Parts: sequence; structure tokens; C-alpha cells
Amino acid sequence: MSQLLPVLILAIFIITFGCAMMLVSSLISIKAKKPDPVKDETYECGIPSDNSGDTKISIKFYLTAILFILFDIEIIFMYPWAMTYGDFIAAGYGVYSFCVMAFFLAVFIFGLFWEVKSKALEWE
Amino acid sequence: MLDTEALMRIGLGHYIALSGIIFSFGMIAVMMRKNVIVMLMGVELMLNAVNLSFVAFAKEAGNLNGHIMVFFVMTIAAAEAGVGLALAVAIYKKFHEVNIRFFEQLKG
Amino acid sequence: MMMEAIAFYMLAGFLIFFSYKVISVPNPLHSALYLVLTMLGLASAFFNLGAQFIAGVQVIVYAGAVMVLFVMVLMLFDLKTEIRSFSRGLISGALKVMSAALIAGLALGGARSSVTVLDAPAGAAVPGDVTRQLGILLYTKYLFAFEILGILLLAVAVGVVAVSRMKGGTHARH
Amino acid sequence: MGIDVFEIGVNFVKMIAIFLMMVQIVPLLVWVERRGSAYIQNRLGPNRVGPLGLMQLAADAVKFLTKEEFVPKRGYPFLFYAAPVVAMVPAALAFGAIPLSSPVMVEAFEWMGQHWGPYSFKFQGYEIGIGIVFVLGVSSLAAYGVLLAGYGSANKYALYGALRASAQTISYELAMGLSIVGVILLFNSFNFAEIVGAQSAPMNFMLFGKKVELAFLPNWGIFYQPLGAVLLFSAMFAEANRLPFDLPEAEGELVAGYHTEYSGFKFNMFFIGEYGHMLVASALMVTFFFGGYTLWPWLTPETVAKWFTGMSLTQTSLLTALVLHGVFLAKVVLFLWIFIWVRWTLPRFRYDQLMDLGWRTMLPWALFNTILTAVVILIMRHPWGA
Repeated sequence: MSQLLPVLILAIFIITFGCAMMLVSSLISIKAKKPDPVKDETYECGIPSDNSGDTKISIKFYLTAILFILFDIEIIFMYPWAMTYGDFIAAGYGVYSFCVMAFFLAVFIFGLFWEVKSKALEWE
Repeated sequence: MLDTEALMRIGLGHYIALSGIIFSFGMIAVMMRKNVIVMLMGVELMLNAVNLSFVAFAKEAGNLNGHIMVFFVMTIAAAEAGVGLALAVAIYKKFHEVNIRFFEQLKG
Repeated sequence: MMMEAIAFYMLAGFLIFFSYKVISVPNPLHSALYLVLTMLGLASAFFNLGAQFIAGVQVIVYAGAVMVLFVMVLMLFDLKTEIRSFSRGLISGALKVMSAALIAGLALGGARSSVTVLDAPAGAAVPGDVTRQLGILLYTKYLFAFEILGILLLAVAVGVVAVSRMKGGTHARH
Repeated sequence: MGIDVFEIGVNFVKMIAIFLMMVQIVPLLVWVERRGSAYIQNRLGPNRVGPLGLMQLAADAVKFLTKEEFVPKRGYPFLFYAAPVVAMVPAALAFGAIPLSSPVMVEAFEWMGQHWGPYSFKFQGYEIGIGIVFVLGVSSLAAYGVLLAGYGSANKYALYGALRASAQTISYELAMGLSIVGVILLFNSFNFAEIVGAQSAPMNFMLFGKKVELAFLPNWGIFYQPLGAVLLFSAMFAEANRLPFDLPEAEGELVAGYHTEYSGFKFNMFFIGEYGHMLVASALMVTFFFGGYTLWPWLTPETVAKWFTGMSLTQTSLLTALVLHGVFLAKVVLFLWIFIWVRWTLPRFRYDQLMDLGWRTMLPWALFNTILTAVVILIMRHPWGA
């Protein structure tokens, strides 16, 4: 608890700081003389803005995010291994520890290779 | 019944109660929300609640088997979210619908 | 002792509030953001319970990866509002009552067990460096599960690409 | 060792001071960036307001605060306001966990009729045992500020920019996470203090199970992990959304990316976030590969303390900490300058090139680096003959 409390306090302080600065800024900022409907429009380089709400976005982003999750977990699995590798070596089990991760990495590399091969990571 | 002394002494039971409440919320989301993506979030919530109880039990038992189990549950949960969302998105792309009632009528 | 109790109840209050919000707000995007807050709260609960590495993984995997995916999907398809977020009807009404009873039961049961079962506060602390021990345990006792999970992740990666490639999938060739 | 009011107070002030330092570095960096870019492009840069144009910072601050507020009518006000605040949090939290100098010892003293015990204050915001995992976790939250900004402003350019930015951030997070594995393999620790401590000695390593020591070189990570350092530094550029990876705000295509609709202080907060990421990236590079706050094998807290004999422990440790903090800042400033230098030297990548680089070039190289490190460490540290 005592380790995490400062983090929480700092986070709260930053949020307070941000809100306070926004408040001050909105209090002392120059106000518009009269409301202007055109100014409140969404910015779209000057042409009348398109509000159909039907934005076409490449779905490539989505597959990237999923593959990111999967690879991210595999990388997280390497962290405890990297941390204990020295202990395993010192205890004489270095080759064992290396083989454990070699198998895991082989699967990882195969997966990455397959994704590249199947053009799942291709952006045109 | 409940005396304040027991309420103030945070033990395993408190964490289990908290975990139970969060689990129920997740279950309600799965049973009663209509949006498939919110239902998937409910599943995540349930898995998280279970993780909390695993960690609490691990501390109580004084060994780390619970932590390892949490690690595995997280992996599986992430994989499940990935596949579940892939399916939901595939269906949404085709029918423009995320309502679970609609999914019941799909036929191969 | 007192501080610990206050910290726990604050954390529990936040967690219950956020997870309630997850299931009750109509906009799925707001649900996802509340879920992020719930996961961060759970991470700090793990941290308090001595599972520091697990807390870090919780933040990296759940808050930093899985929920980013959820938020991205919701933004991609602009699934803004459901007019009626809960289904209505007799069965779901019964379900609501049942779930309320379940929550009450679980909470009460947990609180009761804290009185009867537990004499000492949870705290048979794991000795030494938790993360190091976790690593050693993971690569010896749970080696098989660990390697199998590697293969599972590979299978999921292949499956996800296949699902997005299939007819009507996200990456179908037009 | 109990915690008393004095200790809590000092820790609190220290934490806030580190955050404010981060906020204050931003306008200075903006000035350096503008003058530096002008120097690179043979221009003058801002030189009118005050000496060397330094008062430009104050003028900018006034302008940020007094600029007319704008909230898009069609946007989501809460998300729109929350996004800049969320963007500021991750960098600041991560920076708080990095040790900035050696600890300050305070001897026992009498004050206000009370006895205050000896203290040891860490020269950092807070100490987290699993420092590396904490920093990685916190910086993976950076995607939310961007996503909320893009969604909250209900503008298609902002949305595109946000999606691009978050996809880029998460793609390079893989290369970043994997290149750190090499560092962890080398030092066998998640703890920044231990990593810095291991680098403060003269260079020593195991050669086929025998210990070799080279006294003329420091034991810095860069000598063992050159490839990891290059990969980590490049991934950090992408994490901080800096050129050549600043696709999210590619002016030609997306107006200004996810902060198209932002102005005034809200925009400034995104700026603080971006420069905070640069600061964290530089500090991490220094901590992992360039010895943290240590300068050279012979310049340790003990040797510095020897120069100032006749002072109390409090004074010497404070002086040491300040000197070493200066060393740390000098190293960090060097990396910050590289950030700025690269920005005004390299052109921007195309989006497909960016994703290709992340997934198909940097990730395999990071994997190669991990395997190579593991093999070399196994061969070198294995107790042969024992």
C-alpha cells in the first residue's frame, strides 16, 4: 500500500492541475462577442462539414490491435524468464532454462513468420 | 451479528466478497445486456473478479500457485477477447447489427 | 490496521461503483472506459495483496492492450448508443431479481466468512522476492502449461486472421 | 522504521517538485526546438522577445491561457475535456519512477523540541520494486488520451489521427518491450536502482565462467546491448509520436491529427504529454544503457563525498546527489537534443512503411537481439568446469 499511495497522489495531483488550468484558462480567456454557428462547426478545411456520421475507416487497425495483444502477452511471458535466467545459470540449469524459452520463441517466431507470410501485416 | 472489529480487520473474506460482487456484475452484463461487445466486457469483468479471488487465496495460502493461475487466466482472457471481437466484428460487417437477439436467428 | 481498512473500503467502493457503471451506462464506449478504470483498480488491489508483477501484467495486458482493442472497435464502428440497453420481459425480470439476490448473498456470505473463518488477517506473506519465485515456479512446475499457452496463442493468432479473412470478415477480399 | 510527518512531507514535496520540473522543461524544450531547428535550417528562430528570445516562453504561456475556448458543437464535451488531462498522466507517472540521483541521507536532528530520526530520501518520485514493468504498464495507457481526443472531437481527421496514433503506439510497444528483455537478461532485475547500481562499477563480465575486469571502462549497458539500445531508442521515437514517426499529425493529410480541434491550454497539455514522453524515453535510455546518474567508475557517491571532508553526512550526500543529478540531466539533455536533431533532419515515413518497419523489421531484430543475448550470456556465465 505504502508503495502505491504516492502514485495515486501524483495522479490525483496531475488531474487536479489539469482541471485547474483548464478552469483558469476558461475564466480569463477572451470570449467571443456573439455566438457564431459557423465557428462551432467541426473543422473540415473550410468546406461545409459532413455530418452523416458514416466515416469509412480502414479495418486494418483492428487486426493490428488483435495481433498486438497476442504478441504482447508472449513478450510479457519472457519477462520473468529474463529475470530468473541468471539464477538458473548460477544453479547449473542454464541449458534447461534456455531450452524452455527456445521452444517458446520457436512458436513465437513461427507465428510471426506465418503472419508475415499470410500478408496479415501488409498495409497497402 | 457483524461487529466493527471484524469489519476493520481486512481478511480473505473481504476480498472474496468484493470479488463476488464484481463477478455478479459481470454476470448481469452477460445475461441482460443486448450489445454483444458489452457482453464480452461482462466476461472480462467476471474473469477479473476470479483473478482477484485467486490472488487473495494465494496470499492466504502463502504460495504463488494462485499468481501463476492468474497469469494463465489473463492470457486466455485476452485470447478470448480477441477471437470474440473478431467474430462480433465479422457479423457486424455483414449485417450491421450488434444486438444479441439478432444473432440467435443466424443460420449457417 | 485502521489505514489498511480505510484503503480497502475506498478501493472496494471505487471498484463496485465502476463495475456497476460498466453494466449500467447505455453508451458502450463509456462502458469500456469504466472497465478500464475497474481494471486499474483491480491492479492496485493485486499490488496491495503482494502480487506486484501480476499487477503490472494486469495493467499492460488488460488496460493497455485488451481494452484498447475494445475502444478501437467501438470507435471504428461508431456503435454509439443503444436506445434500450437492457432487454425487457418476464424472464429477464426474473433474472434481475435473481442477480440482485445473488449479489446480496455473495456479499453477505463473504462478510460472514470474514467473521467466522478468518481469525488472522490475510497476511501469511510470501517470503522473499515474489517475482523471482514466480518466474522459477512458472518455468519449472508449470512448464507444460506455459509451453501449451504459447501454442494456444499461435492458434489464436492464426484463427483471428482466418476469421477476418472469411467471407464477410473484416479483411475479406472484395 | 516508522514514517513520520517530516518524511511524508518531504516525499510529497519531492514528488510534486519532480512533476513541476517536467512541466517546466516543456517550454524550455519548445524554445530549444525552435532555436535549434532555426540553427539547423540556417534561420534565426524566435529572437525578439527578451534575450535570445527566451521570454517567448512567457509570451506563449500567456497566449495559451487567454486563447478563446473552443468546444466542437457536435463533440462529446466530457471526453473532449478529459482527453488532454489523460494524455498528461502516463508520462508524468512513468517519470516519477525513474531514479534521478543518489539518495540523500539526513542525519538525526532536533527541531521544534522534538527528535527527528535519521532519514534516507530517494532522489525520485517514488520507488516501485518492479520499476520496468510499472513504466511499461503506465506508458501503455498513453493510447487512451489520443483515442479519447479523436473520439471526443467528433471530427473525421481527429478520428483518423487517433486511430493511426494508437495503432502506431501499440505496434512499436512490441519492439520496445522486446528490446527491454535484453536489458533484463543482462541485469536480472526489474528494479531501476539495481540496474544503475550494476552499471556504476568498472566494467566487469564473465568470460567462459571466469571473471574479467576492465577498470578503464564503465560497466554501461551500451557495451553489451548496442542493438537493443538502437531498437529501444527508435521505438521510443514512435511512442512519443515524434518525427520521423509523427504520422498522427501529418499536416498534409490529416490537418493536425487527433488534436485538430484543440487550442489554448488543452493543446498545451497534449504538448506536455508529448515532451514528457521524450523526457521519459531519454531518462530510460540513460538508465538502461548509459549508467543512469553515475558518470565514470571512479565518480561514485563515496568518492564525491571524499572531496568534501569536514562536512556533515547530510551536506555531503546532498552535494553528491546534486552533482550526480547534474550528470544525469546532462545525459538526458543529450538525448533530448538527438530527438530534436532527428526531427529536423529526417523526412516522415509513409504509413505502410511505418507499420512495415515496426512489425517486419524491428520486431524480428528485437527477437534476434534477445536470442543472441541469451546465448552469449549462457555461454559466458555458465560455470564451466565447476
